Amino acid sequence: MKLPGFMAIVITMAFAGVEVRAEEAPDFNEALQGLGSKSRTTILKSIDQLSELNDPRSLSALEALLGKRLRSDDHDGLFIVDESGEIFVDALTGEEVRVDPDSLKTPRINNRVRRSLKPLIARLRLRNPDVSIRLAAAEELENRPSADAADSIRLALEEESDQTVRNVLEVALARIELKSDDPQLRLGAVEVLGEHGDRNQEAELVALLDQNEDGQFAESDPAVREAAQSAIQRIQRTAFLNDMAGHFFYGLSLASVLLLAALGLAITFGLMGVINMAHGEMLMLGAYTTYVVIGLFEQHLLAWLDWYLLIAVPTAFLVCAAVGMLLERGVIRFLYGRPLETLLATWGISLVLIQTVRLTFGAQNVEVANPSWLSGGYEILSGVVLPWSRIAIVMFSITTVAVVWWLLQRTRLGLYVRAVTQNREMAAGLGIATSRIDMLTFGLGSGIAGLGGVALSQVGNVGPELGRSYIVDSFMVVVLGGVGNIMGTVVAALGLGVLNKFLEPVSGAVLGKIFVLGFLILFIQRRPQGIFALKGRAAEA
Amino acid sequence: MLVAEKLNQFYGGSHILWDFDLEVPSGACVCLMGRNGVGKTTVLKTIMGMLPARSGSVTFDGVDVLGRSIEARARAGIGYVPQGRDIFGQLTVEENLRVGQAAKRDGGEKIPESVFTLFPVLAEMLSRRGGDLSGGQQQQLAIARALVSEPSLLILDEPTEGIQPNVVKQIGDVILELNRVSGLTVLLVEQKLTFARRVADRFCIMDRGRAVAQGQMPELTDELVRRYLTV
Amino acid sequence: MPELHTGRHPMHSARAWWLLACFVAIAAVMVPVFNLVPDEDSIWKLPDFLIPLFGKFICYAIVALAIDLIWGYAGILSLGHGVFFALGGYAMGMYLMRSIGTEGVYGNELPDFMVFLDWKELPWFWYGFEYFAFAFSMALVVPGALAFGFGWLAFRSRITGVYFSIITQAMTFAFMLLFFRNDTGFGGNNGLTDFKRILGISLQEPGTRVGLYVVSVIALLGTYLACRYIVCSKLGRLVTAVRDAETKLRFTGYDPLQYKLFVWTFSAVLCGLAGALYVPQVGIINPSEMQPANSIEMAIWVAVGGRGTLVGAVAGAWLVNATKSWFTVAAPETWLYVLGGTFILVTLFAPRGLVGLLESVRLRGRADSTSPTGSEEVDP
Amino acid sequence: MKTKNQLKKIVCGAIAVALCLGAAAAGAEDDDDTIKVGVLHSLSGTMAISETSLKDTVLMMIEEQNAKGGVLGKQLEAVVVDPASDWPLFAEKARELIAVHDVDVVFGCWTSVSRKSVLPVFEELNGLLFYPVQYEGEESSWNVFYTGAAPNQQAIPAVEYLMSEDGGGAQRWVLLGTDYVYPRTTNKILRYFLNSKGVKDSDIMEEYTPFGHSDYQTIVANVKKFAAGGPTAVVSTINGDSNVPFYKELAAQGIKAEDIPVVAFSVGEEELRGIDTAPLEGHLAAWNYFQSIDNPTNQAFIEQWKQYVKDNNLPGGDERVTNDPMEAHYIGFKMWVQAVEQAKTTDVDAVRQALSGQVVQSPSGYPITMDGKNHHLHKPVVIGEVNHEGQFDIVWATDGPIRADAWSPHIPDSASKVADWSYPHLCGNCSEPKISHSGAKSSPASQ
Amino acid sequence: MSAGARVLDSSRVDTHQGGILYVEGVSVAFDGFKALDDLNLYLDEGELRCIIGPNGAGKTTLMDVITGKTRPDTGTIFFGSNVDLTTLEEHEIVNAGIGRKFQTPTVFEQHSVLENLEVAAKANKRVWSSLFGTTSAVVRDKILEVAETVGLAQTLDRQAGNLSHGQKQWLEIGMLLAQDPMLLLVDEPVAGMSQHEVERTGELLSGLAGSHTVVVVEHDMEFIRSIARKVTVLHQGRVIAEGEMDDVQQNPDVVEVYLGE
Repeated sequence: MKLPGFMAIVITMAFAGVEVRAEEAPDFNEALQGLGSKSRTTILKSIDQLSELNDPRSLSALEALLGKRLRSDDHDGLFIVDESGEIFVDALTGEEVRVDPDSLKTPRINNRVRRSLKPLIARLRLRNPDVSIRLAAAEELENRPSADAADSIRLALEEESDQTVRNVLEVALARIELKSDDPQLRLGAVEVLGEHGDRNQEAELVALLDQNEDGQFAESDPAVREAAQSAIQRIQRTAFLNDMAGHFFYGLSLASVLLLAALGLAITFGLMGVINMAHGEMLMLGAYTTYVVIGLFEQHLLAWLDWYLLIAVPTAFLVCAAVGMLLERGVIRFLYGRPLETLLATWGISLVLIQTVRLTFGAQNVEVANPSWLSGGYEILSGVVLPWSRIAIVMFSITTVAVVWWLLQRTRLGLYVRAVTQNREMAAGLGIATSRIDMLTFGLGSGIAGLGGVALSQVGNVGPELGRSYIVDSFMVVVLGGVGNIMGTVVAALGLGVLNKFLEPVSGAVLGKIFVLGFLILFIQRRPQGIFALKGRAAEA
Repeated sequence: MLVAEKLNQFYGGSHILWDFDLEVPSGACVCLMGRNGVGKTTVLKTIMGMLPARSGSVTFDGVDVLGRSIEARARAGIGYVPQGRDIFGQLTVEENLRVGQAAKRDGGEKIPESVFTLFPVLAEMLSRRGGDLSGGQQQQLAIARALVSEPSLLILDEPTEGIQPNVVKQIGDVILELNRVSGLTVLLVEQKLTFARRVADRFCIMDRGRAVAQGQMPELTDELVRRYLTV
Repeated sequence: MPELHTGRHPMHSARAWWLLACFVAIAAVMVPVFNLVPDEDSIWKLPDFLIPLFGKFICYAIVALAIDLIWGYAGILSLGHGVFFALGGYAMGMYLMRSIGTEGVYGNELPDFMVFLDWKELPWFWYGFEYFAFAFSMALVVPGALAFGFGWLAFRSRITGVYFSIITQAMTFAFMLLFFRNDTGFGGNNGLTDFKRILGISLQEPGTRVGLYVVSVIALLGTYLACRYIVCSKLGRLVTAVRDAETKLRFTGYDPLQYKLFVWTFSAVLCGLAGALYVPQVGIINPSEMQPANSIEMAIWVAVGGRGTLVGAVAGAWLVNATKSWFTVAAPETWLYVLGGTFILVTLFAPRGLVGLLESVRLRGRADSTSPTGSEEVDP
Repeated sequence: MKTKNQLKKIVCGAIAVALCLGAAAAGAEDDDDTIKVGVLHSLSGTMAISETSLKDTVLMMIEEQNAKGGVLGKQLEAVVVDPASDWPLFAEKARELIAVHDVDVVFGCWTSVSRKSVLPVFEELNGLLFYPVQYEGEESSWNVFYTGAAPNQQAIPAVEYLMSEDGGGAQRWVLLGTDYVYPRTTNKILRYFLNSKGVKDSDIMEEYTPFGHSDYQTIVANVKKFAAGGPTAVVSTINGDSNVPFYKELAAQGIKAEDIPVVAFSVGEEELRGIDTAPLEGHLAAWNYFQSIDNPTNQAFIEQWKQYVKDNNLPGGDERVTNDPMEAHYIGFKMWVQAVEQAKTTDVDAVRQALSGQVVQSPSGYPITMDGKNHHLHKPVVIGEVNHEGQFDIVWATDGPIRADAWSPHIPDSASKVADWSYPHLCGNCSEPKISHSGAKSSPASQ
Repeated sequence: MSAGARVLDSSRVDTHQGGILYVEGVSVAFDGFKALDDLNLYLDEGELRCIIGPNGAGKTTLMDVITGKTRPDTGTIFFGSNVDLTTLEEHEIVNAGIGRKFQTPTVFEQHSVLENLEVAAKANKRVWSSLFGTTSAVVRDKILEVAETVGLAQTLDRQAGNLSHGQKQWLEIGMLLAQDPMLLLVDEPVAGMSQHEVERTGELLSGLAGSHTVVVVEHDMEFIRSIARKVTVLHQGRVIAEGEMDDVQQNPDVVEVYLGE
């Protein structure tokens, strides 16, 4: 395959590199102007020059370039536009100017530009008064060590007071010094890496121990090699612990997804004995409700868009509860005591619901973006990132379980629900309108499934078939936990989630899942009543 | 207060009640007697609506309740204590009592103090699970549960079955108190003759699904006892 | 249902045999004749495309009989019969795959997908599948053995009802995941396809298709007779007894485990047979046959037709699939409403399926004309 | 008694069903004043998510053509069926379209397995299928025109780009895919290709997930670990639904494009709709078409699509976007119309010959040619970077369309294969083009 | 399946000692409640024994432990002097020669009367013989004879679910007879029967005694009185009295448990 265009780029870039080195002390204004160029080669050259100059004045222009807020005109003018897109500032003078936005061009950048741009911005930000910005900058430099930055880092270290930032900077510096010619510096670097380093640096240390064909080590100094050896061990030890913690958290997060998917079923199937094959569709409806709520926010409450979940959660509950109650009144109540036929009818319901959603919202997935406060994650341990969305789901599932528990244990409705499930006839004999309670219980279960749907919309697709992928898992969790037992459902979800995540690295995702299913089948054979069987009650629905 | 007339009840293919008549006058304490399997519990369940009657009528306070749901009958003012108590084992004592208030129109905000006066033991055990109580305590709870809705008729099915003698006595006292002092109408199924003689003022003896003898308690002769109640 | 319990075995009735013969004549003789003999443009010509379609329905009918046997008669609802069906299909597919020989895309002895995966030799579990007899027996043995093992574990633990249904669903799901893996060695998502010939005869020929169709009809007939024999035999009565009063049967001196296991395994074997006949006719077998949804749909055929009647099962399979075939073209956007609605309505208003519905209509008609009281139907 | 009646009923029922279907067949053959176009895309089941838009595209093209007066003076009539993401049903419906509804051409299929399932039917009945999705190659059929990309029109240029300095100079490779034939084959080709470029097997991590997999936490964490060993790029052939959870996880675990760029072959504007793309800025996709490509043809295409969505009140409204397979159908449909008009008939054999060398000005900005030999299109390769708006900024493109390799030269088993369906050679899978009697109704010998 | 090898037939039961059932020291507790409390019961071959007692006395539990439905916590149960019933499965116990009629009549409702009897009849009760075997003439005669005995000879073709309650009771007794067990356990045979049916049942059970051992649990005292020879009274899981009906009637303990003094 021939790629003439690509080759041309490579060649020009090579020449550009030569040019840069040939020049002495580049002019700041000229360098800055280069950022607005149409050619990425020129942009890269400018970044190199600015890097050499290390002038804090260039920061705002560089940030604007990264954020696509830099504009240039045909006469070497360079402007920075603010977030609103209305106020233009001259990049060289810093003065506000009036320009015709249509006459301006946005310089295009790509990953290569970003790779040079980001460390430079980070270097310039090392003295930022905001600790979090300094930390981000330090991390950027740590990830992308370059000798250019060494002096800036040393300088920053002298002034830095925040310990976390210091640690990161030290590692960043160590990574640079690891390449130094001075064995003493290298030894220090290895020790720093052993102290604070993580897997990202392990490979570099391992590389020190490489031998070439002549038996020569990449690292000539035996003292450094020895230090590297022990540093690697330390890193590996912490990495192993990190992995375990990671598996556990991932298991926890999978468990909370399973739990949210299954909790509604634990009520409709677990408490009421309705084999609700349309349960998945309740999840789906919950997710679609979220989508509709976002749409309404976009139309009417754009400023509050980030808080759509606050409305989506109760709305999804109400919508799904209403649909659930409608189904109970319309179909399911005629089928009590005929569990297997309920299965077939609810399957029919699920087909109808899926098709209705498909015809209303289209067959494609719809967009449910996480609110901005749920994007990104928190790195608890090196390499173990807890995404905010997952943390939120864990919290949400805990809250949901708590609410369900409260509803069942602390409200009159919950009391009646429990009474009816335990002894229907006696409950009626005490004046409880059992069929109304049936309706409300089914509504409650469906509403909780709707809550599950809101949560699932934050981690996965929202499409008409969303529910199908959770239905088997949901039944498994409820059956494993023991029918009629909310606590059992929680424990089962937790067990399956964690087991799955510990198996996955060993056997791969698919085999892991198959093992879990096989384990489940065998477990149910041993304990047909599930983990927590209610004593004295027939589990048979 | 409660009149059952010409009740016929079938279970499966079998005829359980045959033109059964029973009258419970207001303020009375009627004891339904007979050996095992003669249909006593069936009578109570038919009155409560838990078993369908093929024919006949049940009027309560002058209203025919036969076509009405179980809960409607409970709300009309019939308190029911079934055989075997049927305590909600997973619920606490307090919760059991609160379920009992379901029959009250407002759902009952507070459990009336009077039940704790009748059964002081329950006040101490409010947070214990119903299933953990002893048989006697469960029986007391079941009666208390039926009473919290302040019914006008209390139906008790073998309240002394499987219960130690001192609790039997207490239960007897409570029934007497409710009936004689508070004026509550009581319909009772009981096999223990002494107990029945003590608390009830009327009796009705059943045999093979029919009412074979009824009257004031003193009319219960040894002959009747030997013929219908003992071995 | 009722026809089985009258004590007079329909198998002994000459008219039943005669009607069965009529059915066979139509299905196995007239359909092929009308397909093969008339000219292309004759109005008597049965279009070619209907033959494999009918063949597919026939295979589904066998599945429906198998499910009916275990659900309608033994009262055990399986949501995993898709697996047995697919395993039978895979065994046959493996034979068809092997008989492509070197005519595959890569001209290799190995099936194409193995060449894709860079496999150098045939995995052990593919040995022997170049022989039709072996493959065909595996199509019956493998589902049977799986069912036997699974059933033994489950029935021994006295898992019944809903629980059983749900663990069969888990089994289906696990198998689907397993077969979706390319590394498992059955072609992954694509499954086995691109078949060329069976027993040396080209699969593309219309004659072959008619032949396969006739074989399927004969298999359906055989299955029907076998099921009929079973439900009419003492074993059949015992199996229904398991459904109605398992404990009582135990106290009559029988071990219900043996009976359940027998019917369950036999039912799986029938599904394997259906799968083996299905694959050469549709030309592909892949893991989506093991989707839990497919197994549920299979149970629904039986429910729609009327469980507990063999004829109902066959009718249900035909009806649901013909409806599906018809509406996916006539109303591609809304056919799911028709299907879903049917399931809901049938369970609500015809719990004994269409056969039950027809029967009660007829009974009512008869009751109206003879005695006003009529006899009360006992719910099964 | 009862049995007999039931038997009678079932027999009657069977006949009734047969008659119905037969009647349908007869009814469908009646009107001959239209040209029938089959649309074989799943409208329900798991694939509906992707395929529904393609059905709408074909209907849109037909509507446009009919407004222009149809083809050969006849109106086009779409026959839409729903194979319901059920692969055997694809074959059945394909047969029905050709045999019963007498369609002259079929636009359809998305997954490889559906294509494999219908292939024998098209070959047997001599039908014509336009297949619009990028696929694994390693196939060639007399009856199929592949309007999507072959691996050399998508995967290999993308990898070359990532190896370049501009692309990040990747030395380690993560090949991540859904476990089915397209990713497997693509990755196999890539592995051979990478090996030929000196990449060691230890620097390649290959991982597959099942369809609909939604939990990418562990995998993304492993990718991060793997990337610690040097500049790494991820080649994703993750399919459909799984992309949203995958990208959400990438964003959540903070994998940035300038550190570990991910290039995807199945992610288009449509798939990105479910995601907040800000954290994904800079990740790549390689296609033959992006909605953001700026040229008059594309603007007209997008405009036409928006209008069609609006006029027909399709769900999704203004959120509906165009994508690569839709563009492929656009090209395929136009080519078919041109070929029919040139051949002055809809006869499959004539149209097939006329299709060779047809040129259509495509929304990708290039005139696209149907290869005279291998039934694939010459297509340009465009690499786009995800931007804030969920669209792609073009960062790299080939100079012009490149020819598709139906058989990959990188796979030893296929390197010597020839796909040549040009008249009078008839061979899609042999080492030497063989001369055979052609044009006849007989199906081609598929040696 | 694995237990198949242990299936016994009644010819192996050793009754030379005269005793047919030895229940010794059997206790069963459910959730702390003692249903049987160190119970001892001995039956002689050919005896007709009535067991009475108030509700909850443990009568049904006693039946359950004998037939294997419930396993005793402690104690031994021997059938004859050589068959340890606590080690056998329910169906093995039946095949060893113990038949049981349940409290509520359970027949196979979907089957005809004839089929019910056929299913119960003594035969090889394994799968294959059920599938391929035919009912032998001997068995068929036996079934017809039983049907005659229980008065269902005219209704052989009727579906059991459509029988009257009394007829179902009879059918169940018939099924018991068709099994031809050595020991019959009959739980509440006359519940729901008309007076006439009660009398016939009494005659039937009395007639069986001698050739079979019969245990009857019943509340209907009149019925007990009409058939009883020896009566055992259970109370709270123990035997409190045993003997002739008249003696038991006079026993103050018995009167007390019945009247609850």
